[in-house]
Amino acid sequence: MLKHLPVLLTVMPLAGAFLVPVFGRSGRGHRMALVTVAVTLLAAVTMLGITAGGEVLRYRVGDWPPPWGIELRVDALGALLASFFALVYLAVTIFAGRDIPGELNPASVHWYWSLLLLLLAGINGVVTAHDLFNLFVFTEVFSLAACGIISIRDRLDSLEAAIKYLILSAVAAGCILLGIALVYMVTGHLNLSYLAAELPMAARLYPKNVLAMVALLTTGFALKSALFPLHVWLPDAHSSAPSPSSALLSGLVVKVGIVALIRLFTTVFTGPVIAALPVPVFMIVMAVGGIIFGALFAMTQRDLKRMLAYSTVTQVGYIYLGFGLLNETALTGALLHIINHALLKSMLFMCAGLFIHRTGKRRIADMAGLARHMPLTMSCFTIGAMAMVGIPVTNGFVSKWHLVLGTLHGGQPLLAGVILLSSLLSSIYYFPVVVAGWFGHPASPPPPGPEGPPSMVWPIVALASLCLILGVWPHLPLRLLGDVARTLLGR
Amino acid sequence: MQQAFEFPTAMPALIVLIPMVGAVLAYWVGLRWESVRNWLCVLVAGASLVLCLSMYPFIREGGVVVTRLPVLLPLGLSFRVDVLGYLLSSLTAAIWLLATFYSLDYMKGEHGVNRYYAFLTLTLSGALGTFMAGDLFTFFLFFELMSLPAAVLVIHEETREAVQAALKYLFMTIGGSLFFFFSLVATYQLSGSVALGTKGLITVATPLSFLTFAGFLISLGVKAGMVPLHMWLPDAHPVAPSPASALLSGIMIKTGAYGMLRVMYEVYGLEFLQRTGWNSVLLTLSVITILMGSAVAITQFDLKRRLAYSSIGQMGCILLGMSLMSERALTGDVFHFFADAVAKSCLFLCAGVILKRTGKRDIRQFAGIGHLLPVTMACFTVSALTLVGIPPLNGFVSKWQLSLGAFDAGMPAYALALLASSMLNAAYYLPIVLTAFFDRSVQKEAPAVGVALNPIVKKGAIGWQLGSIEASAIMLVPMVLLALSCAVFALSPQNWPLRLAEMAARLLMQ
Amino acid sequence: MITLFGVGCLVFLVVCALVVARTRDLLAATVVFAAYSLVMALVWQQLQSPDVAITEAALGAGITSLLFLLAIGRTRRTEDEEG
Amino acid sequence: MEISLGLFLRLNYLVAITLFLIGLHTMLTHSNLIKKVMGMNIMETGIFLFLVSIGYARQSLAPIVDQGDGVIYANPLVSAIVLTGIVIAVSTTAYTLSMIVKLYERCGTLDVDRLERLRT
Repeated sequence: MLKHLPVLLTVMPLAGAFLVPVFGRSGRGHRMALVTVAVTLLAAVTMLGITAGGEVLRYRVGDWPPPWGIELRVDALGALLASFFALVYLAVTIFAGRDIPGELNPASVHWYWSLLLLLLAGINGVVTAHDLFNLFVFTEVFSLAACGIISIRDRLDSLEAAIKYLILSAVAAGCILLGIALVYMVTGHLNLSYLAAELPMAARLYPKNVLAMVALLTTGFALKSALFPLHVWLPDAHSSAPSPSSALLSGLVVKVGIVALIRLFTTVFTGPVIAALPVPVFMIVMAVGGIIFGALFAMTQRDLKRMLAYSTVTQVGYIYLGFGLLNETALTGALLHIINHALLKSMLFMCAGLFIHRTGKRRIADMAGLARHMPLTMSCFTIGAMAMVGIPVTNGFVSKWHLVLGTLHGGQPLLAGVILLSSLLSSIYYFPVVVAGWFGHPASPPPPGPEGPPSMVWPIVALASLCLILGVWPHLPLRLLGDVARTLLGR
Repeated sequence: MQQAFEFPTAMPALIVLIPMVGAVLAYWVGLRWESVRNWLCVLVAGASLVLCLSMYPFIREGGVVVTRLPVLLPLGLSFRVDVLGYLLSSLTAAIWLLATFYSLDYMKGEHGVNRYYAFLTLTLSGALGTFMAGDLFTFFLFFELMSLPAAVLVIHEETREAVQAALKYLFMTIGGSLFFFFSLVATYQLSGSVALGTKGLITVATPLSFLTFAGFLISLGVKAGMVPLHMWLPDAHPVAPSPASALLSGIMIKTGAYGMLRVMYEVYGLEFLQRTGWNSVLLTLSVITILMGSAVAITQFDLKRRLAYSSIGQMGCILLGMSLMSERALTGDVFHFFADAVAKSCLFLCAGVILKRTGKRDIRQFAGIGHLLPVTMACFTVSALTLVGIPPLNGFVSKWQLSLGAFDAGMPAYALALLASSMLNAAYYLPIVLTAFFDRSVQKEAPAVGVALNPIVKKGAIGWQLGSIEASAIMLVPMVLLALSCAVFALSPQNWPLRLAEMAARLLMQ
Repeated sequence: MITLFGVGCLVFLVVCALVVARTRDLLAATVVFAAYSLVMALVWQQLQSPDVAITEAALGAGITSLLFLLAIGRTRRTEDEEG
Repeated sequence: MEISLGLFLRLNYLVAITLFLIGLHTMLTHSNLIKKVMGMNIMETGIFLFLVSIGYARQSLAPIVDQGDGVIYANPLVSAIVLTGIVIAVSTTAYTLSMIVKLYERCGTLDVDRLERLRT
């Protein structure tokens, strides 16, 4: 049983995704989805326990040996990411149980759970895949599922955003597939380990092919993860989707592209392959663009969810920045920020969701005086805002510490300046919301009653507490991610 | 360099923890029993004071109280209380106790009292932690823990201008803290450690280490109200409730100067700064701060705004003292922390009484107010004279030492700046006092609008009596105690704050 | 496989693609696209991948074209939007 | 240098890249949504042609019937990849078209620029 854990991460949700539409009508679908996610979480945590010591779980699908068969691999990074992703998933799924039936027409609710599980399967697939083609297939799976959970609301703006996303996602898929074709052409392998062994030679023989391949794969995954200036699809998609979808899209889905790139750049495109290529520099430049422009655009938004979506562009920039520096501290910071931002942004989107659920309004100006009626939500939002700015004792601070230290390790104090400037900008768009929420006077108070159904409030509170816990006591993920970063960079 | 004795105890952590827990407790208790909460907050501040003072036996022997908590946060927490930290944390706890006590009456009948007390107590935790921090990281943490809750105190009135002032305060504080954050990381990068008390973490002058210095200067300058980074201060301090203003001006802005002191003498070290001359940046800025702050104060007619600008001027003196780099200047400097904290808190508390009892903020309407509020105005006068630097009050002692220090440092010109400061202080404090006591021209007019609410003053409309609307005992006791301490310590032969300041200066100059 | 027929097929593919890209009539574009897919299947057959060729003929030329036809049937026939 | 020259010589690689670019161009510049989807299909078939050509690269026979030792077969992995790719492409197309139809029912246009104008 233990042997099959890696494949369980993908197969469980996939099976769930097919079973829910069949058996999951009339409310049972939500419970089925919950159970599936919980089991996946359990599997991921078990693997985290096994791999924390540095062991790597290898799984051969159908017992075919690697060069031909499909290989899955779970290392500490994979297990950690899968655990946190599943955790966020669990919280969002609980939250969605009350939110989604009100948002969608009743006939499509069980499809929503199915798509949600399909999305999880895709995400876990990318995290565990150890060959390029599977990476591609699972990327497509999660893109289609993500598109599904955007468009399922059947409203004009959702449809439009979904089509925009789908088309750009197809461009990305084309780039990735062509890149894979080129890789295969020069090496004859798709398994990452074999590629890593073959590629240095290939890079010497066919430098132009390898250059084109690296460029194509980078562009493809960067598009999927909304690296500036390829982020144009993100604000529409994330703000028009139902709130639980937004939480997952901003929290997890954009990270998956980055995880895939980190895998590729640390296992395959290492040393001699990219020594001649300016890809890291390119990434840093784009990341800086994303950090600054994301923040500037976020400042001009009036819609709460759009503001959060633009903030995601900034945060993705942080992660790419830490990644592009390619030193241990910065990479640790980037990996940590993947987790932290996943927790934070899903929490913030759920806060926004609860606010919309309760009041039916979504403009930032309507949040004035919210704390009178929804103190817990507002507290969590405040924690989230503080973490986004990077104030100590929140988890955002810990990742920012590593990122800034990483820029200095890399001898780039200017980049540290960029990070800090964008933190200041973050405070300029987050804090007025917080201040107005606590001290403002509501134009029209929401209907009286409790803050919201407990199944919507508690997931938010749980994630917010986790943000604080990871802020005060970050040693477990830090130690693991430090090891991972060292391993990935081959030191 | 002699190694200080280290006493590992959990005392500093406990001192920080008590107000933190107290704040949360106060909030929950306050939802049901208001008076229990009020006295709980006083008790918490009192307990902090007692615990702070109880470290005296260690400090007297020249020791250092140390606590290390390595398991928390990326770098771990540590506390390290030496004589300087001891003096300032005791002072903080004492003034907090008095201000909280004062609030018992002042805040009666206000809105949002529960929030006020909780955040007041939480801020105490931050301020104490800042003064007792054993490394820059802990300093930063508590600096933030103090600065951000203080925004809630600023915004307390929830008026438009309060919200704007608070936002300005927040943005500048966060901007400043980002600079601090950069310097913190850079220090770690340059030296691999951020521990305080080592005399010279950074020893090589490189562009990065200068950037680091600039970052510290900017971030701590924002907090300390150093010109040109003072913009938030004159807006934020006046709009807060008066006891909170007293703490903001009396204690919280001192944390910026305190941080600068630690940075200059312990992160960079005396020798390093003498070699590179970077302290001249601060020297120049501090003179500008003194002159600007004091000059602008003269043009302000809102009492609390004038006091706020006066704070900027006094912070200039403190910054000047630390950048002169001589032992006597440092003695005066540390003593000026004490003198200004006591006097400025007292002034703000007096301003609170004036505002509460007469409804007046504009000093042009203060004529004859000294007869209505004799004790309050007496306290006001003593504190004002302290800041002017009239012998034999505290302010004189500190300015005297500072001036001597300027001569020691071979820069007598800076003594002139101090003299100018005193004269400007006189120019804006004495008119208030004189109007209050000796201007009888408008005494027979009907009282201002705000006063009409007060039944006692209604009677006063037909003929004002001495002390007719004097503050209650609860508000008077803190003011009188503070005013007394302006004089008592300077007059007594056992001037222990001065002794401690001397010890601290010696420690820093080592 | 560089026979004249093969080269002809390839040229045809490019021409078809250009026509699909340029024509304003969506229905015509669909028909050309179907022809394009069939020729593509032929090319793959020549490249010794009969399985792929069959799939392309069925899915690419058949189902995809059918989908386009259905979609056009339920929307509009030309790109030009007169109102 | 070698391989790019080879690429130039091999007509099918060239055609594949040309088709990819035509498709990409159609996708990005045309404002009609259905045309965008057609562009997507052209782009993907271009990539499949590329992949199939790689599989063929070694002058081989179809790997279907065992034709004895010493015969080089076209790479079966490539076929598998292309098959998967075609299925993904068709499902994406179907899905996009269904959404486009829904969108058209809502607002009566297939034009992206017009949609943009409708929204503001």
